[in-house]
Amino acid sequence: MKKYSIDFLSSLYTTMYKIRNFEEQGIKLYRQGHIRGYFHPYWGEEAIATGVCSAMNPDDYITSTHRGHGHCLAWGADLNRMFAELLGKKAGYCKGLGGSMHIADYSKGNLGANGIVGSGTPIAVGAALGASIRGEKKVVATFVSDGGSNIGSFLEGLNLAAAWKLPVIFVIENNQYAVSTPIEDSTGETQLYKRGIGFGVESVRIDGNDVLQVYETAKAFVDRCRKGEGPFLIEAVTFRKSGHHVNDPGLYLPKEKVEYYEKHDPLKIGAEYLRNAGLSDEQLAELQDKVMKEIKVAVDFAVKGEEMSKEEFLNFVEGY
Amino acid sequence: MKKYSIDFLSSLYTTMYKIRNFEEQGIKLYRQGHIRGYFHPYWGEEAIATGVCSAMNPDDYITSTHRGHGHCLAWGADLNRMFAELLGKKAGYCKGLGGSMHIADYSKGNLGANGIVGSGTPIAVGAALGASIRGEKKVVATFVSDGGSNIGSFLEGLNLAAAWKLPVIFVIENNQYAVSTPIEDSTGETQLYKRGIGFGVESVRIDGNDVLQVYETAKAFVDRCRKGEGPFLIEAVTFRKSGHHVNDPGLYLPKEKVEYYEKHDPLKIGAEYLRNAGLSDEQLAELQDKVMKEIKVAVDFAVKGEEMSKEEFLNFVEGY
Amino acid sequence: MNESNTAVATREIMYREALNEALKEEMRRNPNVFVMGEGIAERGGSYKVTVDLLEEFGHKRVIDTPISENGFTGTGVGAALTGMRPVVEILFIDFSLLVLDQIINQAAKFKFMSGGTARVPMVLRTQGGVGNGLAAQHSQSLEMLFYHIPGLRVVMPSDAYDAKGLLKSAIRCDDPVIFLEHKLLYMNKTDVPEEEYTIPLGQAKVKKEGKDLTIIAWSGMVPKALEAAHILASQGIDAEVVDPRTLVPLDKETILNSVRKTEHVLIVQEAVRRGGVASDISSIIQEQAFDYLDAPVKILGGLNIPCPFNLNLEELIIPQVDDIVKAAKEVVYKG
Amino acid sequence: MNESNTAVATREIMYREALNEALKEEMRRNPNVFVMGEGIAERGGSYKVTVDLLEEFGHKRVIDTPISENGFTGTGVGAALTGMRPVVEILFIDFSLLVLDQIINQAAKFKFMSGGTARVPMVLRTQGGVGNGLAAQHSQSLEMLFYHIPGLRVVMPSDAYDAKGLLKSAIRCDDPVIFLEHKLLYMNKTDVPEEEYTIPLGQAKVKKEGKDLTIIAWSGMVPKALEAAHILASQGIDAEVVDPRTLVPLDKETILNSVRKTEHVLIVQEAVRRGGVASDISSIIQEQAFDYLDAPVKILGGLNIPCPFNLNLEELIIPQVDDIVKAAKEVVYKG
Ligand SMILES: Cc1ncc(C[n+]2csc(CCOP(=O)(O)OP(=O)(O)O)c2C)c(N)n1
Ligand SMILES: Cc1ncc(C[n+]2csc(CCOP(=O)(O)OP(=O)(O)O)c2C)c(N)n1
Ligand SMILES: [Mg+2]
Ligand SMILES: [Mg+2]
Repeated sequence: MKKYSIDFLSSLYTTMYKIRNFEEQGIKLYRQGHIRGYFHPYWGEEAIATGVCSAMNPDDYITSTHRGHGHCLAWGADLNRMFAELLGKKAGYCKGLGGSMHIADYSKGNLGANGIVGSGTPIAVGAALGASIRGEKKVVATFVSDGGSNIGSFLEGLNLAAAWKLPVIFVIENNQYAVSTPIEDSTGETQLYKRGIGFGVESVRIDGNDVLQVYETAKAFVDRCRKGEGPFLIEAVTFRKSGHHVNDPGLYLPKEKVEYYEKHDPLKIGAEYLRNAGLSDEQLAELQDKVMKEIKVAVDFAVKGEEMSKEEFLNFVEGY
Repeated sequence: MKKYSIDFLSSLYTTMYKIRNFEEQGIKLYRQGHIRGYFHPYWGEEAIATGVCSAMNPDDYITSTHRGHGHCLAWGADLNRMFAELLGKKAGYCKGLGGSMHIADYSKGNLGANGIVGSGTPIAVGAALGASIRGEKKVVATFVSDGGSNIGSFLEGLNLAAAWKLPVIFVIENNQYAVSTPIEDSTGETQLYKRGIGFGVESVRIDGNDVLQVYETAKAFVDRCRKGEGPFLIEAVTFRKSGHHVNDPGLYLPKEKVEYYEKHDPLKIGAEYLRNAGLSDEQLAELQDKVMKEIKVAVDFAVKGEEMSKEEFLNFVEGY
Repeated sequence: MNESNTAVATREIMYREALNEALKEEMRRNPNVFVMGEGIAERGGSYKVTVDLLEEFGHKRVIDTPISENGFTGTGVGAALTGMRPVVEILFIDFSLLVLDQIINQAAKFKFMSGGTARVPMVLRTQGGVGNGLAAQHSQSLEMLFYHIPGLRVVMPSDAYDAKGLLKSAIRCDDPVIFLEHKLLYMNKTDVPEEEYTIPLGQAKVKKEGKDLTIIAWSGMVPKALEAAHILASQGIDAEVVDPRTLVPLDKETILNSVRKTEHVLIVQEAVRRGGVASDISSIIQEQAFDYLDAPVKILGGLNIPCPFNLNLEELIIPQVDDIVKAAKEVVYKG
Repeated sequence: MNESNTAVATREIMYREALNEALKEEMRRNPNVFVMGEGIAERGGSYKVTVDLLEEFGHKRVIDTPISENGFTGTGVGAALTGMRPVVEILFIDFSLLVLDQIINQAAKFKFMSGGTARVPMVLRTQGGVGNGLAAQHSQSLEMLFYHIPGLRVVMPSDAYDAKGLLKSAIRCDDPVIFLEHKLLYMNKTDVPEEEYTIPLGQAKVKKEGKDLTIIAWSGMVPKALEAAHILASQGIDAEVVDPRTLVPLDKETILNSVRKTEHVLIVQEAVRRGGVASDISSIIQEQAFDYLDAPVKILGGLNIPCPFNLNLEELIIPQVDDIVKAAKEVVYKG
């Protein structure tokens, strides 16, 4: 593995740590009644969004999933506006009209989380197609879940990108479960990267909890996409740190797996890289502290924020 | 290759010859104005339906495509009722309400042609699932086109059968074109059997114009399906003898391919098997003659047949 | 047992429990009935409608599916075509937009296209409606998309009693039935007989009698309409509340009889106002009872917009009890 | 140029040629406009609407797609979200049942769900209607499925002039537009200006003035309604024919003005009667012009059944000229 600067490794860790604690605070806010609706935490999977997004350019595109907070944050979303959206406030990314499953920032190329499993994939292919028509060398990463890899939208999108040789990176976040259904029950081939091969797409399976492995794989594919060699597929194997949804304790998750991934945690792995590169424990704590402060400010901002008034809302929807 | 009896080889040839001439007569009837709507001839692809269906039991199931006449005939459909349906007559399989794209014989396990590309596949999976719930050892063959192998219905169905280990044989009739679009333009992997492998399905690619090769492949898979080892996928490579539809001259088909398949015609290959097994030219002519007579009778039957009257029709649809 | 028989032993159970009972009874009655959907086996379904089925009927008949709505719905169609009686669950009606080819082009058409030789005795269960901040992709009311399609039956029960009796009939129906539940009704309780019963498809029910105006409502709007009728009564307006229960076939007679009696009609619909089922019912009343109408048929529907995530705004977009009261008064005072 | 300007040079061209001109002009005008669909490049499309585009605009902007309707429609949505103006063609409206998740859950919702930051300036072109023995899966009229969905515009031109002007406006619209053609109209000719023109979305057109009754019809029913009006005139009934042209937004004013004048309304719809757009228009007229109505609003719609293959039966299931004449007389004589 290449040697990376402490700065770079710190930035990766910071992003992961931010996602982890965003989710923890979000769950607290949920339990306090500040957040309603669906809330699918990304914790345990932080290395994937972080590794992939840090390999891309700011004017590239991503599409995300129903478990989308991590992708947004890794893409650089503002904590204040993220929390505000989750709380349905006007200062949120979607003015409180979208919520957790629809956070997006179109102005920055984040084409959004999606409440329909798999439906982000064709949208990503379209972003790539548009860029290619305009002659721009943009790359698009589309995140999809293991469960989502069984649905037609994803599969058709994969084939379309392959047929048209578009600069799309398909990132399957294989956390091995779809709610309570283990992957073995939902497909005849649990090595999901193989379905990429079936469509002629160069595909690999990697450890999705190792942020550098994700980064390096993504970086190589992003560079090759930019040269017109896409699409590519990455199956990143990972595991949820808890149930499917904030209200699901995940009791069906096998104990051995939970324990294994407790140790094989993306943050632990990320911290180890930092330590190996020479970062001291105090420096790490400092870095963590900074994130926690930002989060505290953002939670405060969101809780105090205004909601859209009925008048503003009715004004907004005029013309439908 | 195993040695087969003249009787068996004759029956394969007879089926193929029947399909070929059914289509030729059908096209004539179309040009004469007796048939309207869509008419997608199966000629050039006769060996596939013939080889697969002859490897199955009469109480098994098939689902077909928009190019469905061949599958129906290979499954044993009655010529009179086939022509009658194409002509919209009351004696047709669907009383003239379905037409070419919807011919079916539910009483015999032929679950029908389908006007929506790919949509027959999940239906086939359902027939297999039902049989498995009932504890019956039935096998289901689902025919799909190369173009159809790009659509979600087919791909989801393939994965479902694989996940549930159902006795389904997926038969991709790869005639290398979807109307005028060559297969290279519609996928990143033109070896279509590979997408079966991506879902963990044992898959092979064979010469779809060689009826014995089709038969032997299908027979082995059918037997293994019956033992619970399914599903399987067969990519049978073939070519249309003409345009997509009776009104399409198919001028876009490359001359070399047309010429190659002119020689590599399923009927020529079938006749060669018969000759090698010792059938004389007169015997072959006799066999052909018999089919032609049946077809003549059937055309006559259909042309003279009655249509459903308005009163009968309004009666039939009461309660919608 | 039939509906008019009132001297039967009952107990209060939840809508979801009633549905669960219906499934169990029909699965016991006919070995060809089976259920499939996402997380319906061990987990018992997102709304707990399928709890305990796995234990009694096993994995062969209680099937967890991959996330392949189009594929597994088509699987249901194929099973039904070949003699089974599948009950397919789609988690949210919003996801049914993925399966309309199998429902509309396939299931709804086979009987007709085959000249009557094929039948598709399948039930598609799903749930819709606004509630709990689920936002634009999990809050739609899309009954119109099925109502408009020849060959489908559409059932929308509003309480536990109807839910059980209608689901049993739906499973016994030889044609495809779209069975639409409402996410806010699952925990509502009603008296439900101990004894087995069914409710025929196509019979509306007058949920409250009245003489001044007819309020037509279904699914999640029925409890609200009843509450509004209660308030109206205290203000001297005697409203009749008619619940069609089955949208296809629609019990026009019960509706028209009520209209002929009250001469005033309010139709309350959770789905967006534009092009909803209410419009069709209005057009029927208007064509068939024009001379009885004392005032135009009024439709109170959802706003023509998607559902917002924010809970306070969510409330705004569909009819609430107060809106119904207000609309009812407008109809009565106009007439 | 606007519609009232009549002193312009015109020539007679076919509906499909008018569409082709609209595509060419808009593609020349804006490099972000592109077209995609099955067999639309070399082959020029099944109804020849896209002929010659490939030569002028090349493969980058004239894209043949695999048979993956859901996938390539979603591709259109993604391209639109990121600044392009795709015109996506679905061969038959029946196949649009495969793409409703992308249209209804995605395209129609993004602007709203994003709090107004996202736009989806995409046109979905497809064709529907009964004709030529294409049977149950290729003959549906499904405009209601789009009409009911907030966030979509729905356009259904009935002649070449409207087709061209409206398609150009659809392509320039910043929201998703469902552009529904009719398989029997492609070869019909009308006068179309030489000069460029557009027709704003949301403006109905009185296709024939009259004072005795208002016939509302769109798409394939307009030529039939006009023929019926001609026959009615010879029998002393002066019918006005109003073509909404755009169903969403609907030009209620033009419709209501006509109704207030004639006091008699017949709505003719090719789609099945149950739950069609006609019902919604009827409900609107009834709510907003009740006091003007001399007779109930009558709807003449398709039968509530799928389309049969047999040509003689096919004719039975949708309104024909004679049916319109008969229905119009019923309305007039009742009032
Ligand atoms: C098309 C569709 N089907 C079902 C759902 C409901 N649903 C939301 S998340 C989920 C499970 C997802 O599992 P997986 O795809 O593996 O993603 P993960 O939650 O593990 O990240 C389901 C069934 C949905 N949102 N969309
Ligand atoms: C879902 C769907 N999309 C498009 C069509 C229109 N269509 C009918 S056949 C056909 C081409 C089919 O090509 P292929 O799938 O390779 O089958 P082949 O005709 O070669 O047998 C198309 C596009 C359809 N019937 N269904
Ligand atoms: Mg998962
Ligand atoms: Mg083909």
